[in-house]
Amino acid sequence: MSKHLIPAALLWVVLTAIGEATFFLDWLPVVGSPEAEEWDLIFNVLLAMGIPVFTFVVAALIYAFWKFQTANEGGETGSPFKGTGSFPKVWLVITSVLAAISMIIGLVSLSNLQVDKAGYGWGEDQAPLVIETTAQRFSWTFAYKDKNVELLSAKDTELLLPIDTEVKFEIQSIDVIHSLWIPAFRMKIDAIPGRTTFLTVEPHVLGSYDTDNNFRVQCAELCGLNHTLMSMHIRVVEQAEFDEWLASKQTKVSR
Amino acid sequence: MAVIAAHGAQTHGAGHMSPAKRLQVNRVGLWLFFFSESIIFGLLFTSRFFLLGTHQEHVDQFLGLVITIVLLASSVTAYTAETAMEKGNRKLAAWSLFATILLGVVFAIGVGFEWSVAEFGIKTAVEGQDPHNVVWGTVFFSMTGLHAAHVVSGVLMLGLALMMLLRGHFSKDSHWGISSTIMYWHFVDVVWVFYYPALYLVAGGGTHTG
Amino acid sequence: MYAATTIGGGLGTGLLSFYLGLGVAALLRSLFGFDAWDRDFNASIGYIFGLIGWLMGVGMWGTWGREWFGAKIKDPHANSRKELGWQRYFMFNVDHKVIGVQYLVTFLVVFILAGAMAMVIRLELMDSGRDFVSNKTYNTVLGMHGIMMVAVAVAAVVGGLGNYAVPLMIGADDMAFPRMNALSYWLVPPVAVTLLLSPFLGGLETGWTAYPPLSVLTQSAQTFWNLAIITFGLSSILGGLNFVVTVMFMRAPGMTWGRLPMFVWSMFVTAWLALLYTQGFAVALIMVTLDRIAGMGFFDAARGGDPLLYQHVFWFYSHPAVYIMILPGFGIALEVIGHFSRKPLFAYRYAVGAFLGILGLSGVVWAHHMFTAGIPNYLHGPFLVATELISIPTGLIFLSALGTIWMGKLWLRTPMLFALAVIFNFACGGVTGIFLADVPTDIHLQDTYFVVAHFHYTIVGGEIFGLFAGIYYWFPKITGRMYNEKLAKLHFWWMFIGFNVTFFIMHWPGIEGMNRRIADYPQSLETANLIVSLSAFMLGASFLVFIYNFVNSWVRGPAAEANPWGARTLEWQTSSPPPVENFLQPPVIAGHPYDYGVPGAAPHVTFYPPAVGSPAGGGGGGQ
Amino acid sequence: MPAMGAFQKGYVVAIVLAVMTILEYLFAVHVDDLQVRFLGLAITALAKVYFIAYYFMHIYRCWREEAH
Repeated sequence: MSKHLIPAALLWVVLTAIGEATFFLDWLPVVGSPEAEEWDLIFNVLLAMGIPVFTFVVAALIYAFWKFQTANEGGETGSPFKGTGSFPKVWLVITSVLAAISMIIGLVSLSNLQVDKAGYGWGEDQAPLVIETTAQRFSWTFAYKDKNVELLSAKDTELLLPIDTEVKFEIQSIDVIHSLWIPAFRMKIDAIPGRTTFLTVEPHVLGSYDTDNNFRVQCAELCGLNHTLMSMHIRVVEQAEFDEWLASKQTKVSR
Repeated sequence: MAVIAAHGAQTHGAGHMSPAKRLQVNRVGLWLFFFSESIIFGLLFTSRFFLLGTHQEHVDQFLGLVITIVLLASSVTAYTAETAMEKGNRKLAAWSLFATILLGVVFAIGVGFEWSVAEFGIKTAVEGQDPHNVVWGTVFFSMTGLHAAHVVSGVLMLGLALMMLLRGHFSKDSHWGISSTIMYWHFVDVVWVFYYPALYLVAGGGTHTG
Repeated sequence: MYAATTIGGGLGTGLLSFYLGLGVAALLRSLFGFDAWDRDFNASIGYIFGLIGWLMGVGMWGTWGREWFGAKIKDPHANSRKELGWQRYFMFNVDHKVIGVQYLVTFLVVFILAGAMAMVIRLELMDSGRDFVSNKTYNTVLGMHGIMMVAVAVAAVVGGLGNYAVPLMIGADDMAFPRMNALSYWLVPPVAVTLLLSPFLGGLETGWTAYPPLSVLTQSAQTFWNLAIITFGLSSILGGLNFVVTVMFMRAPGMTWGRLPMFVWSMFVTAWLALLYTQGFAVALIMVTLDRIAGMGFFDAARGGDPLLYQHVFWFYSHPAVYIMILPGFGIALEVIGHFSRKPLFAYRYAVGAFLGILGLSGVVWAHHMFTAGIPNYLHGPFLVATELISIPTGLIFLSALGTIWMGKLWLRTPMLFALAVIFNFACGGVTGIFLADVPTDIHLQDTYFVVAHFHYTIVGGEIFGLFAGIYYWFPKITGRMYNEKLAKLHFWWMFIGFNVTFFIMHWPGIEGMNRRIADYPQSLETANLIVSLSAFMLGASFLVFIYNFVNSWVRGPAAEANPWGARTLEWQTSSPPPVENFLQPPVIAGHPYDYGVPGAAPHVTFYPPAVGSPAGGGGGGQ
Repeated sequence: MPAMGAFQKGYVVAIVLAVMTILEYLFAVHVDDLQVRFLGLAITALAKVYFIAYYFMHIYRCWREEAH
């Protein structure tokens, strides 16, 4: 048996090493907020756990494919063991432990997200900046609460957010189900008629759609004909620039 | 649908199966069909509580009780018909089937009357009433409607069974056609056992709670 | 000639009844004081009439309906006994082998059509800006690709290979309810026609999930689509019921539960899933239809309804549906791996337990499709846990497969290659599932191409590869001819590489911010999409090899032996193709189906009385 | 109820069901506590279903191979 086990195990180790080496590639999208950092962390942990599982199966398949194939058209028979011993029980324990670990990782991080829960969705009850978001086919309306500024995705080109400030989106829909997704912040929540959903993000790097395409609001739930076009660019700016921009918008509105 | 399961199969495989086994296979098939149907009814039933909790608009609870008793009475006549068939009493079976059909029709008319006097609509809320009005109407009409559709199809199937019986089909030892339609009829009654309290009684004496 | 009569009769009565239904609906509407014509309402009633007319026209009236009115029926087996050649596949026929072939070929055609639609989608997505098709066409193509592939995944293996192989493998002469079996097949053509007509009836706007309120508000062919899918659900439920009863009651003497072949086990569990959950889709679509044609308010938030109700009811079916799709794939993979490794199936009992465990868990995981849908916070945790639990029984399937090939004598014919590919692909699909089951990672990945890649890995990589394993495995049995091994291997490697390149790379745009169901995307994703598109075209082209091999081998392949694989299971112990009554002598089961090389193992099957000099057609008697 | 004839057995069950239905109605109309009412209705419904499934629909025959 060990004649086969050792080379197969070696194959597994090599494949795993190759798989885990992808962590040096830094291929995840731009990290725009602490929420995104958290996401990247969990994603990488789960990936680090998943790669050995995948390579285990692949190594066993490749090794068997390579060593156990026979040209004798089905005449020979293999070792007649049936797997009724303790091996399946060990396997059951190992897979249960792995499943439990991924559950715990998920639950811990989930509780981080939900610590300050506000009805549906995620985010703190109060945030310094609240944006009342209304979705409709096929545009977004963003109203800065108490600031008297309203942006329309059909008319305005960019949604400005101040850096290092918690921004809470209060999302409503007036016709069908949409979904507000900001890839740079790894956050998404559906907009459902008859409900208000929430999500809170805290941008912590400057950026805009021009520097990275992931700074955008995107509708992520099929909402009909022009679902594709239902997006808007985001620009994260310094607080001062944000205030200045807000003031200029306010004067325009009041005029 | 019960007709489909009811008549099952007479295959070249029938040669491999004793009539008793064939009957058992048919019966289990019919029960699985009921099982499958009860999930349709169950999902609507659950939707009613998902949307409204235990809220209930005003319905005529006494009328509900009356039609429930009518349906129960039809179950008794159906039971009589099957038992009579098992004892080989075709005449009693025919009369009982007839009574069952009659009571089924009365039940359907009762539901129709209930619909015509309902104090809620599905299009727009009635002026000055609870805003739950429309969704209550939706739930009430679809639940009773789905059930009534089963009652009507049951009546049609009982009618076919009665017609066949009068033409001299079925015997003491072979009357799966009648047994299966009557089982279907009882199943429709079972559904009503849940639907009646969910629609008429959950909120108590006609009060608006929830 | 016979075939033309059947199909023509069905179409004729179907169309007449359709128009009759339109008239009846118009009459009823004007009686109750509405406008006589409302497209969706009248067409719905017409559809129901037309469906019944079609069924009666193709032969249900003669072999079934007359019985309800006490008249003598035509012998439903008349068609199986006549020497009809290819025409018997176009006729009402209760023989499970004919129905299996009807299902298989129908859904292979649907598969090819839906695959062609995928090519249109990839053509549109090759370039970020340019429009190859309009947004309306794109959504229609997308929705049709989705629902047709779901139909293929639900019915091709269950209806096709399941119908063909299960009665043979348990030693039955047919399914428990042969006429109902034929009914569930003949419900399919109207569904296929209605789906294919939908671009001409206003297109599809909602994808295959049909979420309200969009599906209530849309002006597209939604009502027809709903009716078609409800019909398909009915077919699926009746099929499932039939399989459950067949496996419970039609097993040959000695075929205990512990001796059932893995494929039969998988079909049994799948049938339970279809029987238990398919109603969810039907109920959800009935609610949408009522909202559309009767103005009800299930999903209208302004009138007190709740759009999330739909998602709960819908996913109550549609999550178990993925197990309806994948379990037959596992079943075929384990079956083929068992026979082609030439050693006993490893941990048979654990694999059966895995199937049953998945059956048990499948009903409590649906809300993981709704993690970002604004469901109450307290639902996230339990559904996360339940979803992760599924990975434990799934792990046992891997245990069984890997344990079986270990130290075996692998005979690498095409079915075996496909079966091993199922294990490979599903390992990838399973690992990516972890990211979607954990709520925090799912928030970003939900509704992106990561999900698309994941479910193509599980369903195409798991089930469709399994389907092809099954097609090549049973091809000699079904057709009595051998396929061309070289072309089959070419098909395998071409499809395997094309598939893995396409969908492995597809994870990347998903993580990088490309969501599903869009026709255009930011420029930064162009490279990834170009690669995916090109390899998708390669994947699509591989099926041309398959079609050529399939058709050519069926028409003029070399005659196949009764048991070309030297397999122990029952279906190989009768001639290829089997006689109408399946076994000339009643089989008796004495041993385990996978006991290859086990010293002193009893043969799986013996025939009693011994197969000498018994007259043909002597299938009756016994038991 | 072994000593009883088949017809009588059915009628006794039917009377039990009728009494339960009327009691259920009176109970629901006169009990004010929602939880108690809900529980009572649920128990009655399950009991009624048991009676119908066992005595009227003969569910036990599923496990028997017999001709009626």
